[in-house]
Amino acid sequence: MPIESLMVNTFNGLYFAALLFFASVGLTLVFGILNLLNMAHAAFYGLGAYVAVWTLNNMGDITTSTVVLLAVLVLVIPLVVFVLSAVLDKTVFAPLYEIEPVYQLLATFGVILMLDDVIKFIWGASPITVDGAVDPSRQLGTLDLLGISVSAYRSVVILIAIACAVGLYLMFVKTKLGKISQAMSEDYEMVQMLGINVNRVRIMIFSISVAIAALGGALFVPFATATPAVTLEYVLLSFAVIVIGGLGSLKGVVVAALVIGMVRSFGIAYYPALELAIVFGLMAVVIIFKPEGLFGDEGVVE
Amino acid sequence: MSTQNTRNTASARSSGSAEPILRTENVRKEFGSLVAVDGVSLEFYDDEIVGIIGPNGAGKTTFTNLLSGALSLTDGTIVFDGDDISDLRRYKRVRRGLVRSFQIPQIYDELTVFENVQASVLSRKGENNRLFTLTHRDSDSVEETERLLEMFNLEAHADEHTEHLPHGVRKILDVAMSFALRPKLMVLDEPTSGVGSREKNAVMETITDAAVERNIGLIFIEHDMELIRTYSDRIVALHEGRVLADDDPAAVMNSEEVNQFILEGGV
Amino acid sequence: MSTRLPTFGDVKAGEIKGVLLDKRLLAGSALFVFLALYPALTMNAYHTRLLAWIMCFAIAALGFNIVLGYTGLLSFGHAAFFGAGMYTVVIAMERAGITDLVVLLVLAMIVAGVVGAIIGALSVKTHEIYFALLTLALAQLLFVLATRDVGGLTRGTDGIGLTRPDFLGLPVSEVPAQFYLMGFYYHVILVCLTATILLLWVVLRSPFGLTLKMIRENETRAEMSGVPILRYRLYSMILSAMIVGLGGALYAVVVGHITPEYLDWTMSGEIVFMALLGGIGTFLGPVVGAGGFILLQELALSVTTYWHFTMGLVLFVVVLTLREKGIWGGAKELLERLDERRDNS
Amino acid sequence: MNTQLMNENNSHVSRRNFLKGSAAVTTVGSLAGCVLLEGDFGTEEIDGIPDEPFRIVQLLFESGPPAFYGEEARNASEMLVEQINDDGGLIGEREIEVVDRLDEDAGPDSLISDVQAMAQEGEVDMIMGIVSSAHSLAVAPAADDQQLPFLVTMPGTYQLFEENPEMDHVVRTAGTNAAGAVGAVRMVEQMDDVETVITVDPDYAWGHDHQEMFTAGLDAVGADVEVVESRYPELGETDYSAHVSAIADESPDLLFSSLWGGDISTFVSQGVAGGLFEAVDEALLIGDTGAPLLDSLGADMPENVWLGGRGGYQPNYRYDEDEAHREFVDEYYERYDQLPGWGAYHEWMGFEALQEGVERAVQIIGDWPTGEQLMASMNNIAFEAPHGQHTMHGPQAVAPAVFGRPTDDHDLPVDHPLLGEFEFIEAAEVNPPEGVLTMDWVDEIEPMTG
Repeated sequence: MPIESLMVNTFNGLYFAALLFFASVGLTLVFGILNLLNMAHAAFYGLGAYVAVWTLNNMGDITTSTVVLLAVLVLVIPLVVFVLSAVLDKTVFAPLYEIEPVYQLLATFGVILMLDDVIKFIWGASPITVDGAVDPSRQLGTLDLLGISVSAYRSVVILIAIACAVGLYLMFVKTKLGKISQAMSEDYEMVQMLGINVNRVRIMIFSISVAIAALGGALFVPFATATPAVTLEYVLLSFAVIVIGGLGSLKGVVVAALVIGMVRSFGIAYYPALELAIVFGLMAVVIIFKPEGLFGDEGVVE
Repeated sequence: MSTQNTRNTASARSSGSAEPILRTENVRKEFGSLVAVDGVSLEFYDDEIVGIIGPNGAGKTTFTNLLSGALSLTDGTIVFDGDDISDLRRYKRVRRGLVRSFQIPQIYDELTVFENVQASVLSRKGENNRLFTLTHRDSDSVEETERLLEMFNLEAHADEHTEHLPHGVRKILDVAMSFALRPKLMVLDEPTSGVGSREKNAVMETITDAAVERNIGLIFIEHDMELIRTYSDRIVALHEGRVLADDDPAAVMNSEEVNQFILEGGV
Repeated sequence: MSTRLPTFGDVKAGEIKGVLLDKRLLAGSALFVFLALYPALTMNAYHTRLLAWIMCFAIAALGFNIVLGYTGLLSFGHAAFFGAGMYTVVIAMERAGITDLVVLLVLAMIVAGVVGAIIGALSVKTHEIYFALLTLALAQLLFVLATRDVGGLTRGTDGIGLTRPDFLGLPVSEVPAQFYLMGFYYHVILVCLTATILLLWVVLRSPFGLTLKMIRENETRAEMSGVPILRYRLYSMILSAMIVGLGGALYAVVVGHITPEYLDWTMSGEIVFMALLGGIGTFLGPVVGAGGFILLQELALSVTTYWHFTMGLVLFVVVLTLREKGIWGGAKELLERLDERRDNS
Repeated sequence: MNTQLMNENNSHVSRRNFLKGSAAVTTVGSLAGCVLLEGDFGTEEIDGIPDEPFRIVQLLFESGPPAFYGEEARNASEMLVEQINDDGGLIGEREIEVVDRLDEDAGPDSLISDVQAMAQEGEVDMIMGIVSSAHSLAVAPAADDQQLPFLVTMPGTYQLFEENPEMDHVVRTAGTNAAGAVGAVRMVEQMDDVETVITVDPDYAWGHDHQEMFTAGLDAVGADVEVVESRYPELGETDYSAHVSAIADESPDLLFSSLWGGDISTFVSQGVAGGLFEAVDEALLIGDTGAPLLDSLGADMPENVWLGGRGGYQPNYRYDEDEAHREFVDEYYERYDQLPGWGAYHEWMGFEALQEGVERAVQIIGDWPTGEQLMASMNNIAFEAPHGQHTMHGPQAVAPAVFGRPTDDHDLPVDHPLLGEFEFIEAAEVNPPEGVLTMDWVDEIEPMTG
């Protein structure tokens, strides 16, 4: 197998792993810390994608500078979704925290259907893409990396994913919010009894998680098309990632995203027919033989 | 309160079967570095009531979990009714007659009291797989259930859902469901915990009378020394996973180590 | 900790049961006669077909509720059994040339039962969320096999059309489509649904049914009463799979064209939605839920293009407010409360 | 017209023919049609025209990825109905009204149930449209069972009539996907030094059918082209980078693909970024691609590609020579500020067939046709299309294959490239003769004459 195609496939695997990380990390944090299994988490990934296309396409006349476009994708859109999710947490998701995981799964299945149609209502049913002029992935072009030419934009996306993972890790280890969240993931009731304002922590964790999903959707779009099918595809993939990685484990999500990213990238390159089956097969094997996943039994960041 | 020591008239070794129904040979259980049960060898007979005492962490509950199969042995063997059941699965031990009851009553919340007991009756008869007979028309399991309800004076609550039952009644129901399995030996983990002190004796009376009437051996863990002295034919004292004393109540109560480690230190 | 789903203590000991039974038996048989005569009375093919569609999914939802309502396990993979039932009928007709309906239905139940045994054996050890996700993953494997047209059996995403089967040698398939449905096939489905209801009514009140409830309510206690809980969970999955497979097989002829969508996880979601909407804590809830879901969807479709939103909202509200009672359980409770108020007022 | 009746049925059982058992694909549809029409020859003035409008219900995707075509079809149908009604309606006498639109995303169960309702209520004269092949295979037989006329305008699955030969209430004005795939074979015949090809098709029936026909056709015509690899990305795939780098690695002489809609625009844009179109000499993109793809890719559209498929449905194809086409394109652009794509063209052909069919039926019967007569009258007719004559073999249209290269020199008021240097391959070269099963014919096609 020539070294270049090995390198290229690894790079594609990394890129896909980065997208999977964005789509799934919030899901596992919200479940691990807040005991809420939000099937609709990936719908915010889809939402982020649509918001990004709309924003970029409407910025055509203001500016087309790559830095500004990237800043919009990385900062503005996640911030907007952060505020939106704080509101949603108080209203739509609030009653879900007390009910059993089985019912959380079913209620949030309803939320996916609702969000799907909200997106359709605002942006119509057919796929939309970022116009060429304001597409950072075209502006950045390609760069040479260890002898292969790869898309510069996608390398930036991978770097942002790494930064985001490290940032989350530091947040959990260093900040007060992080420590409380870790305690909550171990013993939710005990933290409540200690008189800590659990609601505030809950909204923060929920909104950060959803904002990261939206960030993923935003970064995903320049290189691809925002279609209604994005949400459904990433719902299944994000569940596969958090199950394989271990529910509630940050390290688990990173490793599982890499595993599925590589499986998918090399799968497509060499055994295309199997690609979809491998992900589900992997998920089934992990649940049967190691239900708690690779790092499920450890805490959020051990 | 019934005469204090009617129980003790039965000699420690009643004339009953010579062969012990349950024998443990240096049974041992480790949780990582902690040794919860450190080589316990005991014998229990099917017509004997044995009280187990010891401070918290002495390995009482772990020992009962080993007997019931909830925990696996690190070492040693358990022989029940002549067979080695050391690695037998939980539900198979129950089928052979080694039944445990729980400190917190483990009952079926959404079913009525009648259904709770009938469930155990049917399970004992191995009739879980009968598909085409209606439980409330299955005469012999209904009759047996009614008899059990009478024995444990639970008929009044027959059709009530267990959620609304007072704690004492839930306790009795839990024990009744264990008796329904017609055990040869029953292990009770603090049978009177959570029950008001006035009713404690009533609960113990019901249990011990039913056991004696059906010739079932009892092993029960208890902190209340009064109850232990009153209802045990024999007392086993555990300390740090080892047997400190194993004798009739009078001897154990006066034994010097028991006082030092358990009566002052523990309880 | 098993999923805390209440049962339905509607069976009281002693003679009250007799009275209750009669009242409900009476209502049930009246409904049966009305449904049986409906096509003849109204000659309305659209309603007949709608009822046939609802009844097939009522059978599937009833079968599914054995696992969720009775054994307390949420499965997201029951589309595998529904789809297995459908594909067995199509492939048996096309490849093996079997054209007799009874043989096809029995075959479909057996194949669905086998698929249920396989998925069950792999998943009964897991609990709650893991059970849901594992069954989902295993069913999706079957979906991928169907879309990939492995072994040339399923002919991929365009699916396979099927002709109408005969019945015990009677060449009913020659009858024009309209009369085949209204005169014959609708009644076959009605009989199957009634048989399923009666069978399950007995089975779920038998020692076997009680054992499933024991496992749902308190696994440890059930095991400490001598019940091999993994084996009985497996039996529950197999029985459930066979009935859901029957629903699928019956539906194959109604829709006339089978595509892999019927194996997809969103199809499992629909079956769960139906059972939940009706009320998983009740016996007849899933039947009401199947009707409710299909009528609601048809209504939403005719009213707005945003019908996904309507369905999602209904699911969300039902889960939060009615939980295991569902609309059927909620309605029954309302009636009881009205009776009480009328009695003591 | 009589000669078609007499042609000899091909009774050879093919591996593709499944359920119907009847070996021969009889042209029952057309036979019945002509017999019905033979009735008493029409008198001059036409009485008995119903006064309520000719009511149509459209079946289109309004959500989900294929909504891409649904939207175009809806736009075109609104425009065309208005145009027809402006000059009086069908044969100038009876207006058309689209009374309802059903969202195909609801799935076959709901669609068939609605067909049943419409057939029973009898307030719908014809259902029209449908995008997905799988849905057409499910709904067409059901509509036929209910004797509800169904004018299928978009799906290309060749199995529609081959598996349901006795349908006499269904007509399809879209050519089968044979035209695209075999059209590509004909193109390859004209290309020189093409030794290796890689196929990339969406992983469902449409994609597999195209790949099978293309490769079988290449063998049949004896083109010494090696199919190096066949890839099947997922329908609605969002990240083709793995495919792009693998193909670029192989750098075949030719890339063949039947990807369509959002998929083809994502694939080509990611292909351009991945240097795919530098690595291949030629690319044949036959997934009904046209103006919308060129619009979304704009200046980035690679040069060495042929776009097209089953029919000359490109806005600037014979834009000057064909006046009807020019009007259609101008009116569409003026209304919707974008050029018509394949969804719009397919719908246009549907309405052309309807008008032609009604005219013919009324002429022969002298009265307004029943549903069955209307459908029968649309069998074996021909009408004007951008690519010239659009002819029907019985109930199934046969379309020519038309391909073009992206070019900027066109005089349409859009700033993105359109297609030029068109290659036209007539219908007979890319479709099976009447009564012959598609795959049987593809296996034995002759190299192109001339």
